[in-house]
Amino acid sequence: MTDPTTAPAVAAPAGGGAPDAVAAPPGTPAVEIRGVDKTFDTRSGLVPALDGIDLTVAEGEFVSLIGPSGCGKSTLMRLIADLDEPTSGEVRVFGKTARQARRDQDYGIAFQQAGLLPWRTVAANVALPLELHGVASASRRDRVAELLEMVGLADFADRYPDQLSGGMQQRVAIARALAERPRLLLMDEPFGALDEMTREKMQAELVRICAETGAAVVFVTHSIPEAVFLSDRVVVMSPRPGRIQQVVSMQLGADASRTEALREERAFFEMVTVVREALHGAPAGGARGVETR
Amino acid sequence: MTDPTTAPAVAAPAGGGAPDAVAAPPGTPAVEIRGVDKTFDTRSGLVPALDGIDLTVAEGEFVSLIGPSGCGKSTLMRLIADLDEPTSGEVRVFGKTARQARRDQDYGIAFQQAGLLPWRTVAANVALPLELHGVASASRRDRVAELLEMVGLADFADRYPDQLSGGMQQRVAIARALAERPRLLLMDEPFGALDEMTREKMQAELVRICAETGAAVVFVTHSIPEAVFLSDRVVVMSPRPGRIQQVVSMQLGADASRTEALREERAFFEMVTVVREALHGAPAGGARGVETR
Amino acid sequence: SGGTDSGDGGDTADGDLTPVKLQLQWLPQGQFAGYFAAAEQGYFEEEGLEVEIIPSGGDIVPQDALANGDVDYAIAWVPKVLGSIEQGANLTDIAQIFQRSGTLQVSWADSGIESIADFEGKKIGSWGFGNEWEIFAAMADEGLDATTVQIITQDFNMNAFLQGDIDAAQAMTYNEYAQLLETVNPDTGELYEPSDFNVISYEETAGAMLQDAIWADTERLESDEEYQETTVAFLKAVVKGWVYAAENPEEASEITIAAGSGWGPSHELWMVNETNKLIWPSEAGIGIIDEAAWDKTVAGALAAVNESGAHLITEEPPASAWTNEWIQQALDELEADGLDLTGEGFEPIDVTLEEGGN
Amino acid sequence: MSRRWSAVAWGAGGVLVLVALWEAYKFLGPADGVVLGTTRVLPRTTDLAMPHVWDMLGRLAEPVTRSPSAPPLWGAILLAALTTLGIAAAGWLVGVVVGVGLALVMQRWRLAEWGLLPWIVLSQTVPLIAFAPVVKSWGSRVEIGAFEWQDWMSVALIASYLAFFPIAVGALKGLQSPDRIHAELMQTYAAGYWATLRKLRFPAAVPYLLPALRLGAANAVVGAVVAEVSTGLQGGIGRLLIQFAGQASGDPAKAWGPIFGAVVLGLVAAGSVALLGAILKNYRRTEETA
Amino acid sequence: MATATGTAAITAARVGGTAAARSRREAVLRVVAPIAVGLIVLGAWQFLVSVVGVSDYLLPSPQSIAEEFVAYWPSILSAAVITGTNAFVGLVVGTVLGLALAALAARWRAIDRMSAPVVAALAVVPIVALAPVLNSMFGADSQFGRQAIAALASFVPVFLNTLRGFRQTTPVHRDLMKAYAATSGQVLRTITLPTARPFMLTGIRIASSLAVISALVAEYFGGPRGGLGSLISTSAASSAYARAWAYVVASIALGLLFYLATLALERLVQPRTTRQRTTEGST
Ligand SMILES: Nc1ncnc2c1ncn2[C@@H]1O[C@H](COP(=O)(O)OP(=O)(O)OP(=O)(O)O)[C@@H](O)[C@H]1O
Ligand SMILES: Nc1ncnc2c1ncn2[C@@H]1O[C@H](COP(=O)(O)OP(=O)(O)OP(=O)(O)O)[C@@H](O)[C@H]1O
Ligand SMILES: [Mg+2]
Ligand SMILES: [Mg+2]
Repeated sequence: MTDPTTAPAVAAPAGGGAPDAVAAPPGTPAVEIRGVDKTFDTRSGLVPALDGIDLTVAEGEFVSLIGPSGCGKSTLMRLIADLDEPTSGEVRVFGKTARQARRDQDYGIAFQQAGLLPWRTVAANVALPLELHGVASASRRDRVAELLEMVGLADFADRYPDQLSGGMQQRVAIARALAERPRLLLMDEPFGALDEMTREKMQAELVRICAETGAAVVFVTHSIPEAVFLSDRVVVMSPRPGRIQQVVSMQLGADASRTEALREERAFFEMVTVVREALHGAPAGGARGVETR
Repeated sequence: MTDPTTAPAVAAPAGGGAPDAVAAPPGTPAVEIRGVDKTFDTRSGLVPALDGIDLTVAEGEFVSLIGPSGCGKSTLMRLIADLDEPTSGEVRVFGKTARQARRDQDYGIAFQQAGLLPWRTVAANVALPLELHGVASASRRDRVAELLEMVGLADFADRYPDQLSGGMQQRVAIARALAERPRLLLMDEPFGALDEMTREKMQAELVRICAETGAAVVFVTHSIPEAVFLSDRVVVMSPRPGRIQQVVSMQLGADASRTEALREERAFFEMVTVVREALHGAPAGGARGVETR
Repeated sequence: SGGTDSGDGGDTADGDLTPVKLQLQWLPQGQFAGYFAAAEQGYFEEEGLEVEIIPSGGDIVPQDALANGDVDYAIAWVPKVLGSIEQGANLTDIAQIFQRSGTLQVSWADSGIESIADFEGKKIGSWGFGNEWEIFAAMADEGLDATTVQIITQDFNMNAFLQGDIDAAQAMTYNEYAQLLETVNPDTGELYEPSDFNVISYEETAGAMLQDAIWADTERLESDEEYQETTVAFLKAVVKGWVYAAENPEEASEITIAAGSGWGPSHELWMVNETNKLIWPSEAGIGIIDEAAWDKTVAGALAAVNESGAHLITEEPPASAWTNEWIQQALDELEADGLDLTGEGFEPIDVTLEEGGN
Repeated sequence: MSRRWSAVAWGAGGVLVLVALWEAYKFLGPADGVVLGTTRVLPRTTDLAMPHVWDMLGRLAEPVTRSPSAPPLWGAILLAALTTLGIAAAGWLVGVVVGVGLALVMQRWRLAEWGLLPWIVLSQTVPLIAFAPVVKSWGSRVEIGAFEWQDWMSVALIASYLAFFPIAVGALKGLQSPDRIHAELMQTYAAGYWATLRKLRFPAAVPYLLPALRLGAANAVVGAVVAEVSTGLQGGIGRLLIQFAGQASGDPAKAWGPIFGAVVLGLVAAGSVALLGAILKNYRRTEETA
Repeated sequence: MATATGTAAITAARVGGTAAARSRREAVLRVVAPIAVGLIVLGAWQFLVSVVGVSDYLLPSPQSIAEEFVAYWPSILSAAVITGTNAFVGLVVGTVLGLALAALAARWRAIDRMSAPVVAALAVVPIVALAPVLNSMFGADSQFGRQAIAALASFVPVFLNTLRGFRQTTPVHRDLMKAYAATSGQVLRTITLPTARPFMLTGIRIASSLAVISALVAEYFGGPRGGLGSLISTSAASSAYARAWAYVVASIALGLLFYLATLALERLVQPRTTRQRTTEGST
């Protein structure tokens, strides 16, 4: 079972600032991060959160960030979203600066908490970004209906968030993130608060939605099976200061479609093991991890 | 990989009130639940939460409860702890009524939120049950030191809860639950709020502590790997009204010790799959589940 | 007052009326019956004035309203205004309507308090707001200073006295004294009688001070001819009003009730009657300031020190603080009308008080 | 619905208990009260100090005075209460504008918060009654075009001085209340200050603002009544309060009338704001679920 | 790895303590900003009076107020002691009553529901309106009426906040106590009181300012003289506005003293950690 020959290809560790081992697909990459450092200046001193991050996310690609708590996943994602600025290095989104991309609404974002406005109905929550950007009320209504259909909440348009379960709220948040048809979706542990069964359902739904929209996704998670199930590549980070430890390309077999059955396949478990070992720094069972470097 | 012959033995579904398939170990069982129903009388009507629950937990046994949200896991645990009373049926703990067992402090309990008192230091939090039950201050101090040593927080005795990370808080809560050397430990999603890596560490620590103390554990969780990793038996529940769907005995091989390596073993993945399928009612990949019945 | 430029304060009743604001010292009540009568009887209009009577109450200080230019004339007690003048207000007493002090200090008949000298060590009621200076002046004359008694602030009724919290309560003849006589004596079930009380009248002590006077703005009086004319016209109407009140106390009390007094008819009539007694007779003519009384007031004000050590005034007020010039002119002009300006024929009436003043 | 009725019934019970206590003490207590050492710790029980409850209520039905034109006491009190309510409402509105304005400034610039908040807190230790005549006098100077300062405006101004404080503090808290996640969401939408204010901060402030507005309304009533007393404004409940207090020696029950009026007035003012809360209930969902 | 740490160290050295400097600057600004605002207002005031020439009679200049303050210092002090004592007695009595009644209301719902309308009325009625009747009831020659008014005014916020505090115990803590088979006395001591404590303290802090203001305003409605309130009115009545303002300044100082004292009490009684947590939610 721990046969080293079955180990999947693992990208070069990115700590040294080397460019991504996986070649960028044709076309402008969705996200390009070059030599990014981020240090927080707090009262108790400087906190280095990210150190020498290089990462490229191709258009339509699904990339997960995984790593122990405090390793800088959220920080990295906030840099892409231009909610924070890197201390040094560069973040480009669809070839523009992160700021410009934010101004142009090139991405949609979803957080761990759904972050719905409690005083707005489901429909009004989804409509919020459209409203802010002056979309006419008629086409707004149409788009909201379409989105709620997509996330399976058409019947709940007039409910308020507190009348929904956690999973439903998260679906509303995803619909909201998709409202302006962004070509890039940023998701920070969007399913973190859900129970395992709901979570699996949401993952399947996310796979479907991504296929429909063709958006690139940067997805932060703590769950290895989740990262494996969803991603094209999994970026494993190490803490303090956050570095990219490994970038693992998911090799789930040529015929692997991301269905429920995948979760019980051997290739799936193997990729889970690979990511686990990357995460723990060294393989739990032996010295295999070293060979992959 | 989905070979039906490798499917582990699965206990008979307990919906029909049949006694546990697994024979109770010698000695009084730690927990004995017979024909328990629980209906909540709410403003919006009667909510049936549990229906015909039969379950026996042997001394020193580790039993996990798993099931979708709202299936009554917490309710069941609260009945054992005598925090609620069953509508019908009987709960016995070490041969006594649940009430008597609570009065006698036969169990320790930990919740999803650590539930520490924010105005007490770590040491004072752990000392709380001892204090309430009139343990002399000197022996209290010794016991607290011992417990904090056990959960690896000896250096943090004088901190306040808000100065600790979530995982550390949860360890304090576990130390508190163990303070009076209970022979039964009740834990309701104690690791639910932790990230995956901390969670795995805490699981390993719980295994160690259980081995040290020899306590029986009733453990509520949403995570299948967690349940598989920790338990002797996993009780799979179905929702509305909560029933026991299956009781799955973990068969991880004779030599299986619960170490980190276990998480990468084939038997582990197989048990995960069995529980997953039990949880989803039918196997995801085919009709295999039917055969095991 | 700046609205008209006709400058004619005379008899053009139906022409432009000169607007005038008069600030009273308290709520509308019989104490001010003459002003309300002048308004109601049309005397102001006859003199070419349109007078707005502004009631006071609470913390409004009439002389400040005048000094600030909010109003044209104000009714206020002399000692209080002397304090304001020393603080920088520039005001002149142009007519001394009340010729004598109406302040009493009332104690129970069996209390043994029969003179100011008996105050020592007692609880003495006063309303504050500057009404306490007569007490301090009278005490100063007896060689008592403010610290030898305990001053209790009376509120708006006589309960504190009736219940024994105060040994001697301040009372105006026209108001609080009547309140006592309107109260049922729980021992007899009847109203209290005058014989139940000892009454010290400040008019008979060295503390007596001049009370309700009409004040005007000194500077305007000196330089503004229009204001001078208005002043004479105003005083003429006021005098006519008070003469009316002296001759028709019932009607005058009804006028004040209609003007917003909250008192019942019996109390109101009592008040008009007692007020008349403070005005009439007035040997030199109503409103003429008696220099001796003025000097006595000033002497008292100089002598008085309150319990926090503050003096009302520390030096003599300026000469501009009073003048008989305008009231004399007004009286001279009224002479012709054959009015009784000295109160020779004034006869007070008998008023029966009802329970609660209702 | 039935819950509301039971609350009313319990509340009425509470008032009845209070009435019973009053009468029982009046019946049993010594006439001169209970004096411990030199302090009277329980009140006198004479009719002058403690009229019977039925006398107080009965007095409301009688005319104000024996004068033939006098209205019944309750009518006079009602009219005065309405007058005061109007003044308090004006003061409250000013307080809302000033309070919310200050909160906006303080929310926008932290330096403003640091510089102003201590003074706003301090302002509540200033005995406003001392300023009433000054405000009235300053006000009487204001004359802009056709606008002329009325005396009631001075009273309203003082009412607003009391009302603005809880509103400023509550609104600041409310405006600062949105979770970081919501603020950042608006940032990702590249929403400007005003859009964020309109779509996020104001709605989020509602649960904080409503109790603040209610407190502000109660304070405005207190301020209006005290300022009426202090500036001697006619027509309001404050004026009746001193007027009838002045007649309390001969007619003790009468002095309680305006007090009941003031209670009703305060309850009506606070109740109207509660009504506002019912209208805005969708903005209070977090409150209900929390 | 070594180089990376080195770089980080260099960066840290270069950016050198900016965060510490920033926090120090913030601490300074928090003190300086309000003082600056105060000085600006004071300066503008003095400017209005002495340069623009608004009459000193109408609006005394800060300078003349300060002079009066010095001249009447003994009288100001004794007045502040009288008013302060009334406010203090009222605050203490109101607090004790508020705490006690809140405990009863938390324990028995009947008391809670019956007291609701009375407390609601007390919260909105201008309590000073009761001054005349309280003077009749308790005697105008004692300070008791004023103390009673201060007590009533303090009672309301203490009661409301404490009652709220008693309702803040979390289900998980209650379950825990039940699991420990704790007696009701133990629950009160270990959970209920500590949870309610910050709310009580907030109530007391709000009450402190109210107590001073009410005790002071009550002096306008009769009773013994000598307190700040009656001296303000006496001074104003004789147009000695600068002196009146000097007494006003003293009453502001008194209010501030009470506020700061309760704030200090809060710091003293409450452990650091819980304070941080609760000050947000409870003011
Ligand atoms: N605004 C901030 N100010 C100071 N330090 C910060 C700030 N944000 C994050 N950090 C620090 O930066 C590091 C990375 O934080 P980050 O939130 O990105 O971690 P994470 O990987 O998302 O963790 P988690 O899995 O717990 O969400 C942590 O040490 C954190 O304490
Ligand atoms: N006190 C209560 N009053 C009314 N209904 C309740 C109460 N507690 C639980 N329930 C209901 O009983 C059912 C079971 O609840 P329970 O909390 O035991 O589920 P659970 O399995 O623990 O769910 P979760 O995984 O979300 O914690 C749910 O439908 C819930 O709404
Ligand atoms: Mg994060
Ligand atoms: Mg649960």
